[in-house]
Amino acid sequence: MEFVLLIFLPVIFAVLVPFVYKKIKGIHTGWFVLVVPLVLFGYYASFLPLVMDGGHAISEMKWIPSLGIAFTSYIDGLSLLFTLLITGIGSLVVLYSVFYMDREKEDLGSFYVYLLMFMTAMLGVVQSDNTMTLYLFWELTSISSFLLIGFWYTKDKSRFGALKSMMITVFGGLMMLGAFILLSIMGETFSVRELIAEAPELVSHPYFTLALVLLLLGAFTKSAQFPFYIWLPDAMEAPTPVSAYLHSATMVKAGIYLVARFTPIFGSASTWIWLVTGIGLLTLFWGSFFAVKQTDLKAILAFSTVSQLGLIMSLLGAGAISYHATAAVFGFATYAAIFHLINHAAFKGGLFMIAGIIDHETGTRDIRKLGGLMSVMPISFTVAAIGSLSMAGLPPFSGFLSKEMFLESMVALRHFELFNFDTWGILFPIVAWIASVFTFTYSMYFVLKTFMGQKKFDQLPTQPHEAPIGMLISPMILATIVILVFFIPNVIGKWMIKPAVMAIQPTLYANPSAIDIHVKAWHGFGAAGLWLTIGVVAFGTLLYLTIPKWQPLYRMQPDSLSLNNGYDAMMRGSEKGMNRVSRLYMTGKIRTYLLYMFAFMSVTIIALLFLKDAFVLDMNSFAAITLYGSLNAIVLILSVGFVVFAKSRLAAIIALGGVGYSVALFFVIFKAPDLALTQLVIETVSVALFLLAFKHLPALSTHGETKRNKMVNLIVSLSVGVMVTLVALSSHSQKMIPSISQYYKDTVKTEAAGGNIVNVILVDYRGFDTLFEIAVLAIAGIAVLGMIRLRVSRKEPTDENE
Amino acid sequence: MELILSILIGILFTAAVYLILSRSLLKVILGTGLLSHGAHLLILTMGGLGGTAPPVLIDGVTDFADPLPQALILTAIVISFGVTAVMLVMAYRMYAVHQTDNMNELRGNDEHD
Amino acid sequence: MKTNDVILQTTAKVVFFIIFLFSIHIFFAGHYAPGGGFVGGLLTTGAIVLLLLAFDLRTIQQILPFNFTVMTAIGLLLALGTAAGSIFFNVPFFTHAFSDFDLPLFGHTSLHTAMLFDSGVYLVVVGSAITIIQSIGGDD
Amino acid sequence: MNMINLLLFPIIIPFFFAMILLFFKEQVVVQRVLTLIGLALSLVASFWLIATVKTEGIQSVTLGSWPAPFGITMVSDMFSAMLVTTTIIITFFVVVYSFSSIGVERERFFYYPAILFMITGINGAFTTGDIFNMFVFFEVLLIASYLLIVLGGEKRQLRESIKYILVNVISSAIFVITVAYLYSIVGTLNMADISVKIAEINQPGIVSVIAILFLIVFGIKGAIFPLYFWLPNSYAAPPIPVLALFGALLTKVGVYAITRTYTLFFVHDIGFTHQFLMILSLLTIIAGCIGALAYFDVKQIIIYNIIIAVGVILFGVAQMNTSGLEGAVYYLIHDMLIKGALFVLIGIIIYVTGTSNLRQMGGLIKTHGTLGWTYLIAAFGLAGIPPLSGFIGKVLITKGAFEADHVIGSIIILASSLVVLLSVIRIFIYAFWGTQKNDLPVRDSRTYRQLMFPAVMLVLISVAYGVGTEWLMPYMTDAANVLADPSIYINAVLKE
Repeated sequence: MEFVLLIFLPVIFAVLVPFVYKKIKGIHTGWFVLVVPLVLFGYYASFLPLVMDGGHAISEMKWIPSLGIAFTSYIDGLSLLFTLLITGIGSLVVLYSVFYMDREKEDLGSFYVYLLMFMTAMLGVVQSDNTMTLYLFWELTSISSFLLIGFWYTKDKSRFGALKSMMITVFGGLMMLGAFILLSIMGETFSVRELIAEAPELVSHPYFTLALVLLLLGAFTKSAQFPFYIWLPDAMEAPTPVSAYLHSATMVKAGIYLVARFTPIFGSASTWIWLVTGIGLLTLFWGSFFAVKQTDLKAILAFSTVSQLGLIMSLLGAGAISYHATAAVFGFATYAAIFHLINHAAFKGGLFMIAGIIDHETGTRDIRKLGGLMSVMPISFTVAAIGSLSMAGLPPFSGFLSKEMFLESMVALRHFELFNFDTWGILFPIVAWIASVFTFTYSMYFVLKTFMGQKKFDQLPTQPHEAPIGMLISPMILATIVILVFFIPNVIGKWMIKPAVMAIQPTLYANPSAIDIHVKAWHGFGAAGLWLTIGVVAFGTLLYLTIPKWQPLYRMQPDSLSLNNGYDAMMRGSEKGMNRVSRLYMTGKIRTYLLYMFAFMSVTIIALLFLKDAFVLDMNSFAAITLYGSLNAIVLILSVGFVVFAKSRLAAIIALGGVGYSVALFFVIFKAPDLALTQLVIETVSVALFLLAFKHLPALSTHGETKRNKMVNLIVSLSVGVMVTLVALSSHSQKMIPSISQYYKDTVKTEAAGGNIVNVILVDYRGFDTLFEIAVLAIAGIAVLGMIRLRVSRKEPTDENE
Repeated sequence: MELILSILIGILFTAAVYLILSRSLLKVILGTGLLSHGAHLLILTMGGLGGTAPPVLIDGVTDFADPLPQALILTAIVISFGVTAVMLVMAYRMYAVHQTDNMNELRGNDEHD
Repeated sequence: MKTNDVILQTTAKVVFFIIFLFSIHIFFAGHYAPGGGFVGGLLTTGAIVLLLLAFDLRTIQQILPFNFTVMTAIGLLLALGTAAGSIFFNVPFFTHAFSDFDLPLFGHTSLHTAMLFDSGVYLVVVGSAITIIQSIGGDD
Repeated sequence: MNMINLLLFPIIIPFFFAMILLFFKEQVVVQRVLTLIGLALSLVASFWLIATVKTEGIQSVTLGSWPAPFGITMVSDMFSAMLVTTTIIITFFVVVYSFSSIGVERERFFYYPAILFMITGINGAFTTGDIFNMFVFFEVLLIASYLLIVLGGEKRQLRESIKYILVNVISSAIFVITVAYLYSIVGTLNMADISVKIAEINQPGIVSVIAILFLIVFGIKGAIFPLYFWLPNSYAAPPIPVLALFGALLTKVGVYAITRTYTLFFVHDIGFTHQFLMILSLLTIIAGCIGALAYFDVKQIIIYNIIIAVGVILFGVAQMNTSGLEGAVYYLIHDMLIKGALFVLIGIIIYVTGTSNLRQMGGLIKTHGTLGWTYLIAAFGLAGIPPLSGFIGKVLITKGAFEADHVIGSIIILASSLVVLLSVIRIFIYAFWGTQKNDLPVRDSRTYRQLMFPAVMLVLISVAYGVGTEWLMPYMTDAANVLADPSIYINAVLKE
């Protein structure tokens, strides 16, 4: 079977959802939807044995073969791992949502359509081998995330959060598209596999670094890295199942995926290592630090997600060092990254679900109002505790293992000597450790403040009680996984992590089993990780206990300096600011616009005329000056003067007629009798028209033009006049090729059976012009008729289609 | 002769643009009239002014003025006549509705900014 | 535009016919000498304008009971039809045909499809120019 | 069957039907039926034309059987044939939209003939191979557009029409003098012949200056920086169907003319002329972006998006390499389709809410779901989200720019997509999300459905255009090849 089609299974299923939702009222729509991720999970799991041996599977569906764009599903260790996460967590989330989303009150039809759309998008992102379709799915995740965050679209915050997340992630997506385009130029292919194969040649390409930076912009925005993370907390306006699914377990990991996937291409560059590791660590620190500031349960989790994503990111960066240093400890980092990614998906998904349950059962997520819930919600508490402790990095939970590996990797960075790491390398373990302390603190803060301490049930909107069992199933499963993994880390390692690591660093290992890493909970007293963990717990506990003392310090950061404020200012700027900018030049006056036009034209053309050495004056080619010509020129100038300076309407119109007659005279002088005749008659009719049309107009007035106005007008009009004259002289002086007119003179009698060349040109040689020129006249006729006769009246300012 | 005509055309354009930039609707329209005169003369000039006879076949005459620009001008004249008529009536209707011929008072307001 | 000047009206009628005949002459001369459909049409228009000045609109509509919009359309059709005739012979659009005939009364005459085209031009010019003038003149 | 006049049919059929309609001024039903028949026939002809061009190469006919540079040559290469076809498709649906929106008064006063005349002019401008003839067709489409913009004689219409006509009269005058300048130097008007002769004299400085003049002339119509200022207010004045036609078609004629002249005539001093074009196109994008964000009026938002698109297309042209040109062709047709669709859609939004002010809208998704989702698809299409229609064009343009080492330009193009997205998604968020601000005016649901039909069709066509890229690709390649290599065009025209 072409399993690439399975990517589309959810979205095809989504087409049925509104129908099911409308027709089958008795059963929660979620039950139907649940089938999709479950089936997919089962199917994709069957690939496990294949990738475990380092194999891969490809299935392709062509889209635009002539450009090399196709839907290609490429399943190797890395994409399979993500695929299983997407479908696995997806199943649990849908199950959870069945109990979370009210069948009566919520628009489940739309909800599940968006969710299924997202599932397709996410599967597409991680399986696509073709960068263009990868981009397609990438944007689709942004769009479905937009729709899901804005699910409660009547709430201002939902709309705001939806837009914010879309703006930031789409921006990243576009930059990533730029990177893909650059890569396609460099490697002449859209296929990631082929690009990886060409990786050694790509490095020396001048666009290499640009592509690298653009790609990372895509990854960092999606994975909420500093400073782009600001969309993630606002994304918490989405229904909680969405937060658990998109904004912690899957979509935000797309950036991680991207970095992992492109490591074979960019990993060897120092820029890559520095950026990925550095930004990752900064994000880790920043997120964990600000998590303690939050008071909303979901906001704490959002910041924690930001910080954990930073952690994984920094590990991937550190893992890339193994291209330069063979020490096993560097290979360790990549392993740890994947390991932590799995663990994070499990514990954070669970925690989000618990936050949703608390919200559901107590009516609030404000941690200041919560407390002492343990007694009424024991199961929730257990799950929350497991998740939090795992997040804090304590045994016997999976987080402990990967966290310790993380600390080890950071410590190992000290030993790396390239790219200035010998100078700055010491910073990495320090930042990592401090961030871990805060991680411990916010983990405690989350679970203890909510479940322990004083009962404040009177402050809660609803009387709390334990959630229905259906809602608890999913978090309980996740909690079980968290514990299970701690005891069988190497099974997970063999089945999932090693194949993924192999995919990230294909050149370093012959097959997944060649990766020589064995995870142990206990490394002996000599291990740096152990002591660091002990330190984390000690300081973390201290910090947690003193939270009331130092939490107010956060208020010292002025709001105006926050990144959120920066975003808000940008959006405000894009509305009000742009409006103000636009008003600067959009005066609404036609004169202004014409001034821009004329000034631009005349200045540009005159300047270019001299810049391009195009101004030539060759008097030899000119015809002799004649008396009648000169006299008529004077008459014409005088008439023009009358038109410009006339004080009365009538005089101006007649002067214009005078100009026309004098032009007709020129036609006589320069041997154009047809023109002269036509001009004379037309001028007469025109003057009559002018008089008819303007009989009602008031007397000529300057309408209070100032001297300055007039001066500007004069300068601009003079420069237009000068431009016309100069170009005319130059063009006439550079007649380089004789006109085609000779042909008409030769053939008018013989071929066209005529004598008046001008007329024959008009009706024969260029009769087509004439045909449409009379069309212009005809349209002018009906236009005048229409303008005069038709007066649709409607009251302003009502608008269209009345 | 081309020199004089070129300068003349320049003057026509200057006057035309000056009028078009003014505030009075009538002057603006007069300006467009001058503009088309200038353009037509320019076409004629660009064809060369040296011909000694009209481009009509008469035995014995060989040095015609260039007929092609003349044909183009004829087309252009008729077109500008049509356009001018439309513009005149439009101006006239506009005055009837807005009761002003001051271009400055005809600002397009950017509604709902 | 209501005038009752009998002398003016009589003169106008006479001059109208003179100009009208002249315009017809100019129209036919077009192919060999200065003139043609445009100038012919415009002169005819001028003649009609003269009538308009002497009489009022309604009277003119009685004298010349044409729908000038329709006249414009007919002119366009004539011009297009002449040009499009060549489509049926599968030669390039606008390919004219001409031939000399010996006709009774007219004697040796050269008939050229370009003349047909030019009469289309004539009709359009008259039709649309009068439409314009009538519209403006008829509006109060 | 070999029809040498085939390429004229998309011009002549609308022209013919426009004349016929003049006989039925008062019979609205006859007018509607005949207009649709005329457009349908033109569409058939234009599809036939595309097929012919595909199999037999560029079609050209020199009218009146005169040999090539002396008569007027009409030329249909793939580029122009596709533009002609797109024009007719859009017009067809906009006409259908007009049935339920424009009102009987306008229909009785030459509304349909004006549209058909305008299509005649547009298709003529796309097809002509003669620079002066292009001027004539410009005038045909312009004068028809004067009629359309002012028809109805409302206060705002009159105020803006007079400015519109003024700007265009000026640009026409400059057009004529520019043609005269060029004629003086190369002594010919046939476009292929001009190309040959400019090559012969190796494009001296004066020709490059004239190139910039052409850019200015067409730039006024195509609304490039700094010549676009007149456009936003003028376009907002007429009723929606007219705005849709203007927005989708008129500026594109200017863009076409720039593309044609800058790929056929002025190709010997690219470092100067095309660099100039590129800078202006980038400034156009920026100016358009500012405007698209600055206003809360749905019409203004989409109108400013016209300007952005013009910049993007011309940026592609300025690259003068295969990717850039192919992208420009692709994007140009996409933009015509999607703009037609978007204008019609916002027309429906305005119809439903009775206002074009975003701040007074809200919560429409509840009552008008189909409209909302159709709009959203169109909006994403405009922003170039794959697999919708704007995507491939933008990718190819960016690729072309990177290939030509214009890094900053490429990034601006990519970033402009974000602004486009923001501007159109704002309409979605304000109009469709949120809560209803005030009661909707009472509307006839039958009319609503009739309005939706053409909108949905146009969006579907644009979606098909994006998804079906592969089928279109050979045509796009043909079109771009002719643009990239002037000799193909020249040989086709001056073959004897």
